Amino acid sequence: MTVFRVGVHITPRRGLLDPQGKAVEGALHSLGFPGVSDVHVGRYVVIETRAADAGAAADSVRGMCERLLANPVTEDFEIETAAPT
Amino acid sequence: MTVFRVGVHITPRRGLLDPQGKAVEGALHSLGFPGVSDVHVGRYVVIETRAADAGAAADSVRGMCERLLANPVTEDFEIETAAPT
Amino acid sequence: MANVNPRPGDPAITPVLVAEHGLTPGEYEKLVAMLGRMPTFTELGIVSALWSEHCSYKHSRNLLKTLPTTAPWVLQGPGENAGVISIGDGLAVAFKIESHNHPSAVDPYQGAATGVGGILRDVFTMGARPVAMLNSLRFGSLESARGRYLFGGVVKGIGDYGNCVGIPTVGGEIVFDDAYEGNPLVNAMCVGLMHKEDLIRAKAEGVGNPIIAVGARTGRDGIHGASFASEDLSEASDAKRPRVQVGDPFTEKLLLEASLELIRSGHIVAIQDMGAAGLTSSSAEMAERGDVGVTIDVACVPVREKGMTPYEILLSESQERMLVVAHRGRESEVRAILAKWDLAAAVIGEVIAEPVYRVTEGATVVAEFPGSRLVTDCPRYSPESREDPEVAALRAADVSGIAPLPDEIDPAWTLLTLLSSPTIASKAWAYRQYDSTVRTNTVVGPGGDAAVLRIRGTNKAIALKTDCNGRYTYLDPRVGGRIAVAEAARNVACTGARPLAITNCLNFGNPRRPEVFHQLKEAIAGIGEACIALSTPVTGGNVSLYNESPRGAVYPTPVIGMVGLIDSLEHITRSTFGTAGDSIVLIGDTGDELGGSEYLALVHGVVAGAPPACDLKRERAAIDALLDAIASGHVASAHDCSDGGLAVALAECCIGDQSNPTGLDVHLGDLGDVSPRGALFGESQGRFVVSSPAPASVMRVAERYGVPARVIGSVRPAEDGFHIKAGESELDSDVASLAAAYHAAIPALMSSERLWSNAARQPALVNA
Amino acid sequence: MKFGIVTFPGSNCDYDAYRAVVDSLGEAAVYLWHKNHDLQGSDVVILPGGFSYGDYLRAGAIARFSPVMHEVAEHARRGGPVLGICNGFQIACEAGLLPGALLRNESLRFVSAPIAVRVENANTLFTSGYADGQRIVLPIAHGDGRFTADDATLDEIEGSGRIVFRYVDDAGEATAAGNPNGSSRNIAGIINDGGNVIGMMPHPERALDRLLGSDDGLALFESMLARVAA
Ligand SMILES: Nc1ncnc2c1ncn2[C@@H]1O[C@H](COP(=O)(O)OP(=O)(O)O)[C@@H](O)[C@H]1O
Ligand SMILES: [Mg+2]
Repeated sequence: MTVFRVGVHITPRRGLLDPQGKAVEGALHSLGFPGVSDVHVGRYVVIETRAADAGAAADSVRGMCERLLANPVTEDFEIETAAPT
Repeated sequence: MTVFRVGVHITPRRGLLDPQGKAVEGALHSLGFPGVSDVHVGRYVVIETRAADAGAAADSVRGMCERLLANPVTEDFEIETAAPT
Repeated sequence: MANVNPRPGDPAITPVLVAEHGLTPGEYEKLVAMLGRMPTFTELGIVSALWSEHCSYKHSRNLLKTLPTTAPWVLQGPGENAGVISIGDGLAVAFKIESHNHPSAVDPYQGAATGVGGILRDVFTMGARPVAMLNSLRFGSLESARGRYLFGGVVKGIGDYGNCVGIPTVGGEIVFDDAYEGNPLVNAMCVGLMHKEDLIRAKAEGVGNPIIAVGARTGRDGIHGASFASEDLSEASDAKRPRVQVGDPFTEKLLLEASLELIRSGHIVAIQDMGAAGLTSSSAEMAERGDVGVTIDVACVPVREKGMTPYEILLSESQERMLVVAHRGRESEVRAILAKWDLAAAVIGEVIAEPVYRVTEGATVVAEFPGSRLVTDCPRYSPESREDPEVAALRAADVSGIAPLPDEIDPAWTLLTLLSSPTIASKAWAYRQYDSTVRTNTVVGPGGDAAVLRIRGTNKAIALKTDCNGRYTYLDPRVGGRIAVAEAARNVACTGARPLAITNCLNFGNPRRPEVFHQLKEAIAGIGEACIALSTPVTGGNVSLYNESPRGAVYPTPVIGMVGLIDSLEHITRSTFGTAGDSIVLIGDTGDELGGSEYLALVHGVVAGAPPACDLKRERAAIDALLDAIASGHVASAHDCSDGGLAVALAECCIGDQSNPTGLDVHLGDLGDVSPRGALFGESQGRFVVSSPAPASVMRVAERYGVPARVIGSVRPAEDGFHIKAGESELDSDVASLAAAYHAAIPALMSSERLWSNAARQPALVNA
Repeated sequence: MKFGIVTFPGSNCDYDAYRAVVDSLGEAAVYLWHKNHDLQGSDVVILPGGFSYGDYLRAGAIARFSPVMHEVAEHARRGGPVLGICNGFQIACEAGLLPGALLRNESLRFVSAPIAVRVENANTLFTSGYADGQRIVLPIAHGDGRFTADDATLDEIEGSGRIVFRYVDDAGEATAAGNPNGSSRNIAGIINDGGNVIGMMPHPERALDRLLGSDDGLALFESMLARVAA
């Protein structure tokens, strides 16, 4: 068993109001970044977990996302590749 | 000019308490993921911005992080590769 | 005494290292004399924390001793985690105020949040359940991005922490002034309620009793926070960034419940928060109070990171940790209670007969001090004190000759200007972010004069307020000290409460500067005089010195937190007018006192003149008269006159309650030798605006106390407008414009288009 | 009648709910510890407000896995009444007892204030003491109160009369001005299709005494008493 570090992106489902993204976008414009056209703010969860291999680590993290980390009503998730620590 | 999508990971600085990570870790244990040894919860910001090329997009997003997105007192940030949309 | 040797890897003790630890050469000599040898690095760290200003009060102790601290209702005065007063029915109130100025300057959100956490722990470690939070905040202008960043962050930090723990934040004060531009002030006050028999003191006792660390693990955060709080803010503070601590209100809530359960269980002897200077100060102070020795093994302390040194473990200021002394043999009972709340506990030491303070790392002794001398031998200073002649000259200036601006032809312009200044304007933008109604006791929440909480199971209520006017204290520290107490008392009295006692937070500059020490000395003298006159002893407090930035010191700001008692729920009185047709009575005398006023500062940019006189006998009489009138049932509303004077007070009575605005018609009659602007905007003390359906009865009561009172007009429906005649001057406005100015000012300044950027996180280094 | 009030780690309105039941209604109440699998014979379960598990990750996300939630779900499945207030509403949504989710307020700020809501359906177990369209004032105190669901779900709960309370303005209209958190369709409270599980962001248990500003919450508790007792 190895310890893997797995990163997960959890983002607000497209189409839902994202007031945080909107606020950041507005602030970036007023700070002089006029090229910014769209901002979304989600969560980044980094998990260290023991598993037999990278695939098993990712599978286990998928289970964590489905059960706890992401709300299926409002959020999507995406698992980065698992890397041994 | 092309529109690039750039993702940014903003994470609590190591050494500082991450109560959110701790709570999630505890919850994952009691949900039956005993292999989990460490969890950190940060933010994932996705920015779409116009730039000449991927390098310029990343540079501009770096500026955004330094000027607004990440709290230099408590957070670290990391920019993913910029991808044209 | 054991043999103490340097630990492998410890830096050598050099004059530079000693200086970096904030010890003067004289203090270092004292340390060497106490030990009879050179200190180790660990010992130097311990002493640097315990002898820091923050922990030792070395520049203020001698002055604080002069404050009145006793009354029959005081159960616990200064010297414990919080003061405690009796309110009858077997119940007691514990309360204390504390500053978190420097951490909030580095990170306003975490700084304010952890400030709330610390003061909560001070109250529940007395055995009281926290029932209310207040605060007192000072920032520079909201026109600057940094001002908005600090204000927004502090308010969110206070709200997020208190809301999560579930303690209502019910009141406070917020002032914006350039004097605080480089160094904001963040003071938090907590009030708790308990049965008298649950009172517990943080006193280690009983040889052989185990010392237990409870709560969060110890990390590397906030190492040397206490000494950090004892130096000026400068560029160098920036490099000390890792000193910011992150609060965890969720763990705090668990600690609160577990601590109260532990105290009631009888399994423990003492409990104290690991606050400033962490494990070091909590263990040393508990040992000193109990006059016993202790030994602590840092190897037993649960840590968050690997490889932490004894130095780091002892000085860490990781939040949400407690130190408990349990009865020997009850460890498992203690553990069971903590486990119920998912909290960890580790026995880390023991109370010993030998009069030493000893720290070991496993079998090796890494620090050892003789007896309680570690705490008691700390240096005391009474440095030179001299008034700044520039301030004396400012005070002596005649401000009555300052020519009115052309706009002031219309006093309504002046009133609107005052109402829309952030210091006077509605603070709802801030306090709507605070849960003020949780625990269902809040009768009067933020927005009134003082907050009022009912006491369940009785017909009583308590009234709470924080107050201070730094500008007055700057111009005349003694008068400013008096007024801070008197104003807090007036606010409390307006709700129908008898003022009972105070806690105080003394926010000053560097005491080694004679003009600052003068301010401190005089302000404390003024506070003491007022506390005696008003029978409100001091039950505790906090001193925050070195509030300086390259711009200079902040205004001397002695914040008073007051608790009052309302005997009957029927007497609870609100500050806003209720009913058109009621008469308006002005209690107290109006002089031509524009010195130090908000009017001069805001409209003329002038900070000068003598602040208004504060005659403590008259203050007492006015408060007694008001309370008597309220008890006799003739008072519909009561509001005190403070910032902005009578005109602002009257406007607030009309527009403070947005769901029930009213108008008024007031004639001030013959002003004598008081100018119209003095009558409208001067800040004479000892005054109340009272509305009453039976003004003659109110005046009779006032007369009995020898307090001047007269009917100056009546409450009108809002449609009738707002009219005041002051001598030649006529102030006319519609009520909606006044309300708009008052309610919209701060939201407009804080609108999202005016967000700050990271640049605002850097302190502005003026002159640098 | 017996009310069971769940205490999660971080609950802080459990005490208010307890006092509301015992002092204002004169009924029996017990605290239900989140680690226990026992409702102690409660007729009604209250999921109270607060910050269960600090609301870390998402409000209510961790609490819904508490052992006691098995029994709460069972109780709800049997038709037993469940009242989710504020954090309790968030937990009920996370647990799937109610549709939708509660997201960060649109203002991104916590909001604590007395607020007007309109009773949209006075024909439920929890609202029969009100009149349809009645405007009442209750305190809110939350940072994550923006009710969100997809359009189909919103249409469905709206069409079946399951929107129980809506935020309204001074004129009693469900406008943006009256909406304190950006909730879809100004939704302040909804009920499940069985009519026995209600979730609401405003705090009826804080509005039982004129001394504290409003007693408009009384009718909600009295409605339950009348129906459950019958
Ligand atoms: N301005 C003051 N007036 C009266 N008592 C004070 C003042 N400042 C501090 N004290 C008292 O000195 C003691 C030590 O205070 P402090 O170091 O702030 O305690 P802690 O750090 O444990 O909160 C407390 O009992 C406190 O009430
Ligand atoms: Mg303390």
